[in-house]
Amino acid sequence: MSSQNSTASQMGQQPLSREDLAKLVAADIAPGSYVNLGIGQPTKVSDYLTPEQQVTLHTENGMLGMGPQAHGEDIDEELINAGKIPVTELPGASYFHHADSFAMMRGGHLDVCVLGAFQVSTGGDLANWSTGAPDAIPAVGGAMDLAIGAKEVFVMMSLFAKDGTPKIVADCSYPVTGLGCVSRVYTDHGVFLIEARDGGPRLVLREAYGIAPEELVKRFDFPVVIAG
Amino acid sequence: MSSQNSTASQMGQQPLSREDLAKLVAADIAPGSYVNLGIGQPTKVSDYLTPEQQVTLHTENGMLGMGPQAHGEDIDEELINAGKIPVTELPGASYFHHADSFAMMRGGHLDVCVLGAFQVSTGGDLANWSTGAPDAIPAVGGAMDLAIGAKEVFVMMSLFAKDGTPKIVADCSYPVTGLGCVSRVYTDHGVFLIEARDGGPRLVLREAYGIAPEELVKRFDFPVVIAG
Amino acid sequence: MTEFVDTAAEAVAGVRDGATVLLGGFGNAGQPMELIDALLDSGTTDLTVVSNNAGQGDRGLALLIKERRVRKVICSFPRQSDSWHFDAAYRAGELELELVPQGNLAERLRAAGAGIGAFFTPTGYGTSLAEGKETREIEGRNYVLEHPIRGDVALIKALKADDVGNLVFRKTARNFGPVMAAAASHTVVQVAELVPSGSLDPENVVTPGIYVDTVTALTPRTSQTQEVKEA
Amino acid sequence: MTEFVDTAAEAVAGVRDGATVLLGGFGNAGQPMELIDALLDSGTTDLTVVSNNAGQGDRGLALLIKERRVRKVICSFPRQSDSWHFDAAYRAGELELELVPQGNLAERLRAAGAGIGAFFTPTGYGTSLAEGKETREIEGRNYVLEHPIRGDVALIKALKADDVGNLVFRKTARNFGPVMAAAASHTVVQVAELVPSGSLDPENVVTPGIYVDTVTALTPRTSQTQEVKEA
Repeated sequence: MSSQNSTASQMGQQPLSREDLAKLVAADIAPGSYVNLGIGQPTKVSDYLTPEQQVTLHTENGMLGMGPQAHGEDIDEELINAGKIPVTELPGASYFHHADSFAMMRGGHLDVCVLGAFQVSTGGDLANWSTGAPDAIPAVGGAMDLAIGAKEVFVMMSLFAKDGTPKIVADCSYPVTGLGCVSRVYTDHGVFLIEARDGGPRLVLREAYGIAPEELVKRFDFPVVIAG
Repeated sequence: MSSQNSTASQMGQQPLSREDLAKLVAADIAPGSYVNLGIGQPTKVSDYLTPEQQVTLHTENGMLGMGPQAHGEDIDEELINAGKIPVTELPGASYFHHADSFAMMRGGHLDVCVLGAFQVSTGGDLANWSTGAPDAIPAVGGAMDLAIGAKEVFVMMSLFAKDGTPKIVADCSYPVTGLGCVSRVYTDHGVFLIEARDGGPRLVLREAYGIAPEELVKRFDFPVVIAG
Repeated sequence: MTEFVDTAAEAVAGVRDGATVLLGGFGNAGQPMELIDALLDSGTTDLTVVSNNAGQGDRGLALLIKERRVRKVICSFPRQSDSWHFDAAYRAGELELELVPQGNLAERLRAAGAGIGAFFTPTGYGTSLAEGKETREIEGRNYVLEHPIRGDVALIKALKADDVGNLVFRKTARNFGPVMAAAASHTVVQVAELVPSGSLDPENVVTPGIYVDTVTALTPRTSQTQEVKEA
Repeated sequence: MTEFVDTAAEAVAGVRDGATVLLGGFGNAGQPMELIDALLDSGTTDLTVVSNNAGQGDRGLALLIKERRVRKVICSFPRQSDSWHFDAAYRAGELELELVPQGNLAERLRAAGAGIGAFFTPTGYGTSLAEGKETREIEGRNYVLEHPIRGDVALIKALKADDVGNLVFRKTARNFGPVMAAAASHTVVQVAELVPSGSLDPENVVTPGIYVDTVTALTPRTSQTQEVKEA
């Protein structure tokens, strides 16, 4: 839970870029963790994981020990990640079928899952699978399994929607993916912790970027604790 | 369901020996079947399965393609059957863990399971795991899974208890292993079919050994149909 | 016992109109393209298809949907950048969709093969995909009751089969193959290669032959050529 | 991440009094004898042991029971021709027994590892072992609701482990190993051999290292000698 990492402190003067955000999440993943990176922005985190961290990547379509994206001659249609992008295999990898793969996830064996989101509630509810638009073609994939499966769920997203309202909300207006499952929210303007405590979870601003913490918390119409 | 097998007709003049009974069951197993043979008397059936039958034996401790008992140098403590007797491996064998093995059984993928019994009811209830004696140390093993798992459950037992009463009964007095699960009962004095029909199952004597069918059915205090 | 047939057409000849067909594959990986092509040629229609996706581009399941041979799709992720045939059929109201979270899809198939009557899963609790389903709190956690998905037929792709139908798969093309093989009344497999019994190490068999009813082999050369072309 | 320790004593050092210990093995096959011996030496007591059997002869689990270090056994088949230590402890009322049909035992362990809250199984319906349990008819078949069995620790035996804890097993000694590894908070494995990462084919890994916390290797020679002696 420490915010003492050089990447983050160097970046305190302005909002984080998408690359810096990925770097920050990567640095926060404990050495030796088993991690699932969701499709989209979270995939970028893998670029900043160091060999010394010895992080093992899980892809829910049946593999542990996934390596970087494959290019050129290394592309193999039968070795893909959950986003259906060709990837590579690292030493120590293993393959398993879909039921075993989701048992691994649902059984709570992954240490961290990093997901994108439309909204996160102050209680840790996640909305990331559907905007609820009536004409949209629905698709859920592994989102609901990922949401409830890992020991910790980190969300990566921009803090504010296009209309300027925060995407951390008292209650999700979009259809939820899972209830009370998110433990941290990494955004361009700040990192938030959702801490479990008696009497209900509380939202803590661990660090702000490009804005003073005191200013940032005023943007919410519910209490946000500034980490001491 | 045919009784046309030479072994059986040759043996019609006297009760079947345990070996003849095993021979009869073996001959009745359809070619290509996947079969689990229970501990004890049913194990003998494997001695009479012919290579032409291409029967594959399952042992619930995690193997398909089990071969005959191992002897001498072939004994391997890590290759045993459900009775913990060292066995051998045939070409085309496979190993799997216990949950997969019982999923195979519970999922109805085995064609035939052959079990011993204390009692079988006219409705196909099986009692073979406990005599209910108050001082006995209970043990169930895979009996209850075997009872309900296979497409067909054949029982092998002597027809009469030591006190002369039939072990095919209207209702089991011993604790049951499974309800309505037995489809055939192979005994020294006759082979019985438990046929499902509207209005409930009926008990059919397929063939009698060492006693006239008409005499044999008189030994029961419920109706037994003689196969036409 | 496993039967071996020479062509994909023979392999799918038993699929009837109205059947529930479990189709292996995650995207194109593990999708039994040749069996699906044969199913297209066979004219079988009114199918319920259970698969992770609902077809991509102009291949495989996408073509079955294009030809309106599929009445209903049970899947987790129909929407893709190239799922235009699904999109069109769905928007036209000519295709029913049951959307299932991917892990529940896998576990419901596993339950069908394993003889489990129903199971409580945490996935989907409190979401619209669990609406109307029975829920229960067990040891402080909330669960949804989910039921097995059984198939009349499974069409899957494996790497090799031996003489008794034992299968091994290749990399992430394994995906739904093993659970679908166990969840269907009749399982049809296309493999790149047939090998004699005894040439697969019994420790490494992924799907034992007991789950495999019909196998058809594509020659390894054809299969490799095709893979390169697709990549 | 998997840790590797030099001795069985270090491997079991974390097992606390009162722990629920999942013990691999079916009879002696797959029973982690050296880990159990180390547990005996450690003095840990008041254990709940989950295992298929309740010990045979004067080895392994039988000795733990003889020494009255086990408070309760959850198993399917305690009674054996040579289960004299279990028999004595049970008859003396010094050992609690929960008898579970073997397939339910395996599936309850699997459920613990797979995050299933409970499941409906046909095994045991209508029998005394299902007394007091919830039942339900689903599509004309009767089922009993069974719950997961979780372990604080699993002690299992495998053939090989690689540097990241991936395991392969040997023949029918595989039995409960993979499901117990997933069902315990902390899994300890004794292996005959350690091999470098990359020397196990990723297609053939049976238990991925994510389920393996502590590994200790016995030299292959010792293990072979012992097996011959036992045979």
